[in-house]
Amino acid sequence: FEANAAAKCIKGDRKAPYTIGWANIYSVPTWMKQTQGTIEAEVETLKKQGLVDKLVVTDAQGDANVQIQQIQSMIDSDVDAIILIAGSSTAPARVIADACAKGIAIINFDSLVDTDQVTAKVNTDSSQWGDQAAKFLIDAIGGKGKILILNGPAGVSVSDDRRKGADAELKAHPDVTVLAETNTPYNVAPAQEAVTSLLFANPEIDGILSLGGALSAGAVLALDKQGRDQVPITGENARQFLELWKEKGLKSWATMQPNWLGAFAAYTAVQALEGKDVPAFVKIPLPVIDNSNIDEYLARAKDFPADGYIYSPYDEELFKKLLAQK
Amino acid sequence: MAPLLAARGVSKSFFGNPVLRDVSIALQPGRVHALLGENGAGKSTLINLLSGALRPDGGTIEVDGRAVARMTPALARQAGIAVVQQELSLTASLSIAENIGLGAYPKRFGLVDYSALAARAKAACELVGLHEPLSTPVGQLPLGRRQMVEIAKALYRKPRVLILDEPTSSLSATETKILTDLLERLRSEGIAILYISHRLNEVMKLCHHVTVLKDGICTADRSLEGTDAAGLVRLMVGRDPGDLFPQWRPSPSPATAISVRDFSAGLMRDVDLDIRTGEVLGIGGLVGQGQEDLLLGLYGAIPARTASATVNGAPGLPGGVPRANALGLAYVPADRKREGLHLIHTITTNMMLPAFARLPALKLRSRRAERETARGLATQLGIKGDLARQAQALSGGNQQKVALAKWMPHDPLVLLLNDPTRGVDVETKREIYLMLRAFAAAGKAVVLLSSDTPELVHLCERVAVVREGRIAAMLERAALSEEAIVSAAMGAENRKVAA
Amino acid sequence: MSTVSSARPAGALYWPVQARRNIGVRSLFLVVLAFLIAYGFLFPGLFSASGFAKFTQSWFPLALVAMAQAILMLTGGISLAIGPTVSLGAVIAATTMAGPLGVTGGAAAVALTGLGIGAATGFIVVRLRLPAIVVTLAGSFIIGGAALLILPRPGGAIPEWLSDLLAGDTPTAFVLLVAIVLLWKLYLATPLGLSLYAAGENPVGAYRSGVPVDAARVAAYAISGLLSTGAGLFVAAQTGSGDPVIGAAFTLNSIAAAVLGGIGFLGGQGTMRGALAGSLLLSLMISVMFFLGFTPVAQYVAQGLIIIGAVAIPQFRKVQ
Amino acid sequence: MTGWKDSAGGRRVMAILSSRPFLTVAIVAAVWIAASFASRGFGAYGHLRYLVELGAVIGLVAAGQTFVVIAGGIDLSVAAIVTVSAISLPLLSWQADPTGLAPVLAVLALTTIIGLVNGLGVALLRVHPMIMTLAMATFLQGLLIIIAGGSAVTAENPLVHWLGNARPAGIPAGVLLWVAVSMIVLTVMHATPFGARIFAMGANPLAAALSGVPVTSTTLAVYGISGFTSGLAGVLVLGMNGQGYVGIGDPYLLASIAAVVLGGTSILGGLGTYAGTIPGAILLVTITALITVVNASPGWRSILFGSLILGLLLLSGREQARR
Ligand SMILES: Nc1ncnc2c1ncn2[C@@H]1O[C@H](COP(=O)(O)OP(=O)(O)OP(=O)(O)O)[C@@H](O)[C@H]1O
Ligand SMILES: Nc1ncnc2c1ncn2[C@@H]1O[C@H](COP(=O)(O)OP(=O)(O)OP(=O)(O)O)[C@@H](O)[C@H]1O
Ligand SMILES: [Mg+2]
Ligand SMILES: [Mg+2]
Repeated sequence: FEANAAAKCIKGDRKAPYTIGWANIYSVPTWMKQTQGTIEAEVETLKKQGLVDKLVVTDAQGDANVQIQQIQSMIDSDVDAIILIAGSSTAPARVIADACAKGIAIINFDSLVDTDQVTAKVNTDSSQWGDQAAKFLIDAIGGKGKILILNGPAGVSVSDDRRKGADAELKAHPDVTVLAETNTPYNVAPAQEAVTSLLFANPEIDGILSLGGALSAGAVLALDKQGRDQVPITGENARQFLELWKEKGLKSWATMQPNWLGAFAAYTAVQALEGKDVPAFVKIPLPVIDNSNIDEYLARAKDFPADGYIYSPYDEELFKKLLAQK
Repeated sequence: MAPLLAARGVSKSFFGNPVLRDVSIALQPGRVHALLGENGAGKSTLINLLSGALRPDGGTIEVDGRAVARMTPALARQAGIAVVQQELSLTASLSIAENIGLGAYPKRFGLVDYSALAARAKAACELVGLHEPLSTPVGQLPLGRRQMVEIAKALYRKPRVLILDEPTSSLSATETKILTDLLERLRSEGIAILYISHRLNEVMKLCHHVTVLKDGICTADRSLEGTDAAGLVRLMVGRDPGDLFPQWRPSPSPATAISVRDFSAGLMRDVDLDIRTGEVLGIGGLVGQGQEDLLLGLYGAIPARTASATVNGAPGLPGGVPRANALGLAYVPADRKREGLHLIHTITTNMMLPAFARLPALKLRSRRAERETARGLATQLGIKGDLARQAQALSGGNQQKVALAKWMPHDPLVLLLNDPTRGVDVETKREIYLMLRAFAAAGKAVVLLSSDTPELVHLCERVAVVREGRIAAMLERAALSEEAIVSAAMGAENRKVAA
Repeated sequence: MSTVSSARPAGALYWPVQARRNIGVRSLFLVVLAFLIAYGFLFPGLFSASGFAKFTQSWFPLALVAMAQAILMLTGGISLAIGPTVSLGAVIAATTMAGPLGVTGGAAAVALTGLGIGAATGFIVVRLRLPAIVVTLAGSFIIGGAALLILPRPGGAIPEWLSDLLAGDTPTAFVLLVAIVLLWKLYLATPLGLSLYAAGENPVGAYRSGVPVDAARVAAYAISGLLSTGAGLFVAAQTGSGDPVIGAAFTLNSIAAAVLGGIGFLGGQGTMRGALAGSLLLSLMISVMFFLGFTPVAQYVAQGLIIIGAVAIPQFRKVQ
Repeated sequence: MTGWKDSAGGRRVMAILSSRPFLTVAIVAAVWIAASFASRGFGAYGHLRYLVELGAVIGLVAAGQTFVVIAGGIDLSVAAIVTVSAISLPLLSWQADPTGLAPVLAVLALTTIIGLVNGLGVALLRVHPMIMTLAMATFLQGLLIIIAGGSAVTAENPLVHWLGNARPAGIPAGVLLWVAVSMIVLTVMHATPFGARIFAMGANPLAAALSGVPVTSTTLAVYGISGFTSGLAGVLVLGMNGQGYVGIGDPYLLASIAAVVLGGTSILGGLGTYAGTIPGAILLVTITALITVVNASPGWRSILFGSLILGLLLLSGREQARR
C-alpha cells in the first residue's frame, strides 16, 4: 500500500493491468468516432506494455442522466480508471466524487465537470479560444467593422466559455459592431441557414467570428451560394472548412480541440494509477492553423474522414511533455 | 298533473338544416311514452334536448312544470332524468361497477366508496339481469351485455324520468323480455319513461302513449289505446303500410355457395355448415354465443381453421378480407360506427370504399363517376341527405343503409349480414327485406345474423341456432317459429328461465 | 355463474377491479423480472443498501416522467414538452434552494411552476381544442427558453444535505416512488381521478354521464407538469446543481416507457403500473447491457430490438 | 350580386378560400409581407427563394410524414433516415456511372427498405408506430456509428451537386424537385384508390379492413414512401451542404410533424392534405429565419419561436371534434 500516491483519487491499491472505462456522452458524431480511434490506439500500445487489459466503452446517447447511470455501473463493476467526456458540466459531479472516493482514477477531458474530485482534467482553454479568435478577426478586419458571431448550442458551458472569452477583445474595440449572434449545433447546415438569413438582413458584413465545429464551413458556403465576397473568418479544424479555406483562398485562422485528447486521457489515467504525479489540470495549448501551415494539414487530409477533423500530430513524447508542465 | 319533463315548442337546426320544428312532448309519471319516427326524423335530437346534451334554438324545456333556463346534463341528472344512450357512454377499460357509477360515484372522504358502489351497482345489475362479476371490464362484454350495463347505469341513478333510445336494438329476445318486464315494474312505481324503438311489437306491448315525429315535425301525440301496429306505421309514414315482411318462395335448385367442415374461429368450434345459393340462411341464438365469429371467420377477418372448405367453387377459406371480396363475399358489420363506417368521411367516400379497395392502386379516380354511383345508391336505398356531408351527420338508420349500400355495386355472391336492421325504421326494414329476398331469388346466398327473431322466422329458408360456439340446431323452414328458435337458443335445460 | 360476485361481500370490489387491470401487461412484467434477475446476477452489489439506492436513483426520474406522460396519454393527450419541463424544474431548484427561498420555498416554486405550466397547457389543449402534440411542441421551445433565461449555462447549487438525502446511499428515492404510487392510487380512487379513463376513451359519453371531462383533462396536465418539474428537482439534487438542457432526452424516453407499458394513444387504455414497468425496463436495459459488455453499436441495436420485442411479443401471443 | 357565391364555381372558390391549406398559404404571405417591412432584405427575391429552397427539404420529409399521419401513424425515424441517406451516399461512388444516378438510386432503395421495415413492424408485429419508428431510429444510430466517417474522400456526385446548387431558369433544382414530388404526392393522395385507402385506414382501420382494404400492404407502402422521401431529402440536403454529417437530419423530425399539423392535417389520422403541408413547411423555415435575425438571447429566441408556432396553430390547427 503506497500511502502517499501522488495524484488525486489514487489510493495505490490497484495493480496493472488495468481496466479503463470510457464514459462517452454520444459516440455517433465523427469527432467522437475519431477520438475513440485515438483512445483505442493508445490502449493497444498500453496493452502491449502490459499496463491495460481491457477498455470498456459506454455511450450515453446524448443523455447526461444516462451517463450518470453508466458511470455508476462502471463503479459497480470496479474499473480502475474512468476517462470521461461529460454530457453536462454539472450533472456527473456527484457520481464522479463517488468514483474518486473509491480510488478510481478519473480523467475528464473535452467537456469538463465543475468538480475537483477528479484525478485530472485535460482540455484546451475555451476562454483563450474565444480570445484568440477575436484577436485574429479584429486584426484581420483592421480593428473596425461589422461582424457576425456564430456560436455553438445555448446552455452548454463550452460554447458559453468561448463566447465569453471573446468579450474582452470586443469591448476593447468599440468600432467593431456585432450585427447578430446565433446559437446552433456545431454543424454545417444550421450555420449555413442562419448565415444566409443574416446575409439578407445585413448587406454589409466585414467578418465572421465563428467559435468552433463546422460552423465556419456553413458560413463560407452561405456567402458563396449567395454570391457574396468571402470575408475574414475564424474556425476549427473541420476538414470541410480547411478545404474550403484553400479553395476559396480565405483569410482565416483556426484552432482545434485535438482528438488525441482521448488518447492522452487514457495515457494519463495509467500514469496516475502507476503512481506518477499528474497535474490536476493539464492545459493543452491550442494548436493554431493559419495560412502558414494550412498546407501541412491539408496534405494529411486523406487520412481523415471527409466530415471529420484534421488534428495535429501527437506522440508519447508530447504526452510526457504535457504531463511534465506545471 | 304537471308532467315530470316536457319540451314546449322546441326547434333545433344543424348548420341551418332544421331538424326539429316546434315540437312538444310531455312525460307523465307512471306512463311509458313511445317516441316514433323514421330514421332521421329527429328522435335522438329531441332526447338530447330533453337531457341537456344539446341546447334548443327555440322553445323551452320544463321540469315539473317549471321552465329550465338552460338545461345541461348536470341539471338533468339532478332533476332525476336518466338517458340510456346506445352504448355510447361506456368506457371499455373500466369495470362494470365503475361504469355504472360514472359521474355519480358514492363518496367517502373524497374518495370513491367502492363498498357503497358495489352494493348499489349490484342492485342495479340485478334489476336488468346482469350477473357478470362487477369487476369485469366492460370492454370484455359482448354488445348486448353492454347495453344492459348502460341500462343498469341509468337505473343506478334512481331516475324519475327514464329515457331509452333504442335499447333493444342489440338485445336478444330473452334480454328484451327482461327489459320490458323491468320497464313495466318501474312504470308501476311512478317513473316516467320515454321509449324509442323501431320494433313496433314491443311498442304495442309496452307503451301507452305515443309521439310521432316526421321530418322534425310532431305529427301525432296521442294515446295508444285502440291502435294496432298498422295504425302505428300509418302514423309514422303517413300512408297505409304494406306487410313488413315480403312474400317469397324458395328458389328451386340450390347449389352450395360455401361449405365448411370442422370450422373453428373465435368462439366457434368444429362447425359443419353448408350455405346454399338462393337461400337466406338465418343465424340466431342468444347474443354473444359466437355467431359473429362465424361470419368473421368465413370472411377472413379473424383467423379460422377448417378441415375442408369450398367458397364459391374455390377450395379453402379466403384467409383475408381482400381475397374474400374477390371470391364474392361481402360483410356488413353490426357496429356500424366502429366497424362499418368512416364517420369523418363523406357519405360518397364511404360508399366507394370497397371499390377503392379493389381497383388498381394507382388508377386515376373519377370524381364524377363516384358521385353518380353514390347518387344511384342513395336513391336505391332511400338515403337522405347531402352525399358530400360527413357520415356522422346521418341518423343511425341512414348510417346503416350506407354500410349496406357500399357493397351493392360489387354484386356480391354471398352477403354476410350482421344484424343489418338494427335501429332501422320499418319502411327501411321493408326495403332491406325486399332486397335480401330479391338477392336470394337471383341465385345468390345471404347469411343473416339477427337478434330480431321475427325477422329470422319470416325471411329465412333455414336458421342455424348457435349456442356456446356450436350450431345447436338447424331449423328448416317448416319447423321455424319464434318459440323453436328461442328454445334452441336457450338449450333444453334452461327453458324454464326463458318462460 | 352469478354466485361468484353475489357470494362476496360488496366491499371486495376494489381489489378485483385492480387485479383485472393487470391483464394486458403481464408479459411485460415477466420481461422486466427477467432483466431484474439478470441484473442481480451480473451485479450482486444490487442487493446491498447502497447498490439498491443507486439503482433506484437512476430509475426514479424516468419513472416520474413516464408517469407524467402516461397520465396524459390516458386522457388521450400527449406531451412533447416533458424534457424541457424537467430542465426547468431542475434550474428553478438549483437557483432557489441555496438562496433566500430555502429548500421549502424552492420546492414550492418548483411545484407551483409544474402545476402552472401543466394547467396552462391543459387549458390550451382542452379548451381551445388544439392538437396536444403540436401545442406541447411549441411549449417545449417556450419552456426550454425559460430554463435558459433562468440559467444560461449549467450552474446553481442544491444544499448538500438535500442531495445526500435524496441521492445518497439510502433508498429515499425508492420510498418516494412508493409514496408517489400510493398517491396516484389515491387519486385514481377519487371521482375526478377515475374519470380520467372515461374522459380519455369516451369523452362524449363521459360528458353525458356527468363527468367533468374538461376538468379531468386539465387536472391531468397539471399533475403531469408537477411530476415533470418534480423529476427536475430530483435530477438537480442528484447532480447537485442545475443544467438548462438536462432533461432533453426525457421527452422521447417518457413516451417510449409509457407505450412499452401498454398505455394506448387513444386514451383510456393502460395502467400506471405498466408505465412504471416500461420505465424500469428502459433503465435496467442500460445497466444490463453495460454488464454484458455490449459495445455502443450493440447497445443501439439491442435497445431497438428489446423495445420492439417487448411490444411485439404480447401481440404475437394474442394472435396465437 | 350574391349569385356567384351560389353557383357551382362560386361554391368551389368559397370552399378553397375557406380551406386549411389556403389559410396556411395566406398566413405565409402575411408573415412574409410583415417581415419584409420589419427587416430589410427579408422580402428580397433571393431570400424568399432561399426560404423555399430550405422548405423543400422539410417539405420532402413531410411528404412521407403526411402520408403516414393521414394513415393514422407517425414516423419518428425520418431524421435518422435523412442522416443515413446523406452519410451513406458518399460511400457509394461508382466510377462506371458518370452521372451519379446509380448511387442515388441505391441510397433511395436503402431508405425505402428502412421504411418498409418500419411498415412491417407496424403492420405485422403490430408495434405502435411511435415505438416502431423510435426503435428504428435507435437502430439506425448503431448503423451510423459503423458507417459514419467511413468515407475518406468527399463525395463528388455530379447529380447530388446539381440538385443542391444548380438553378435552372433561376429556380433552385431542389425546389423543382419539390414541385415534381408535390404533384405526384397530391395526385397519389387525392386522385387514386391508393390514396383513398390511406384516408380510410387513418379514419377507421377496422372499418377499412372489413371493407377489403389491404391494410398490411398499404401500411408497408405508406412507411416505404416515408423512407423514400426522407431519403430524397437526405440527398438534397447533402447536395446543399456539400458534406453529410451525423446529425444532419436531426432538425427534420419535429419540423416535419409541425409542418404537417400546421398545414391542417389531423394528427389523429384520416383527414388532411399535402397541399397544407407545403405552406406549412415554408412557414416553419420562415419563422426560423425571422428568429435568426432577431437580436435576443437564446432563451428569448426559443420562447419567441414557440409562441409563434402556438399563435399560428391557433389560426390553422384546430382539431375537428370526432366521435
Ligand atoms: N350534430 C348534428 N349535426 C348535423 N346534423 C345532425 C346532427 N345531429 C343530427 N343531425 C341530423 O338531424 C336529423 C335527425 O337526427 P336524429 O339522430 O335525431 O334522428 P333519429 O330520429 O334519432 O333517427 P334514427 O331513427 O335513425 O336514430 C338527421 O337528419 C341527422 O342527420
Ligand atoms: N356532424 C355531427 N356532429 C356532431 N354530432 C353529430 C353529427 N352528426 C350527428 N351527430 C349526433 O349523432 C346523432 C345521430 O346519430 P346517432 O347514431 O347518435 O343516432 P342514434 O339514433 O343514437 O343512433 P342509433 O340508431 O345507432 O341508436 C345525433 O343525435 C347527433 O347528436
Ligand atoms: Mg336516433
Ligand atoms: Mg337511431
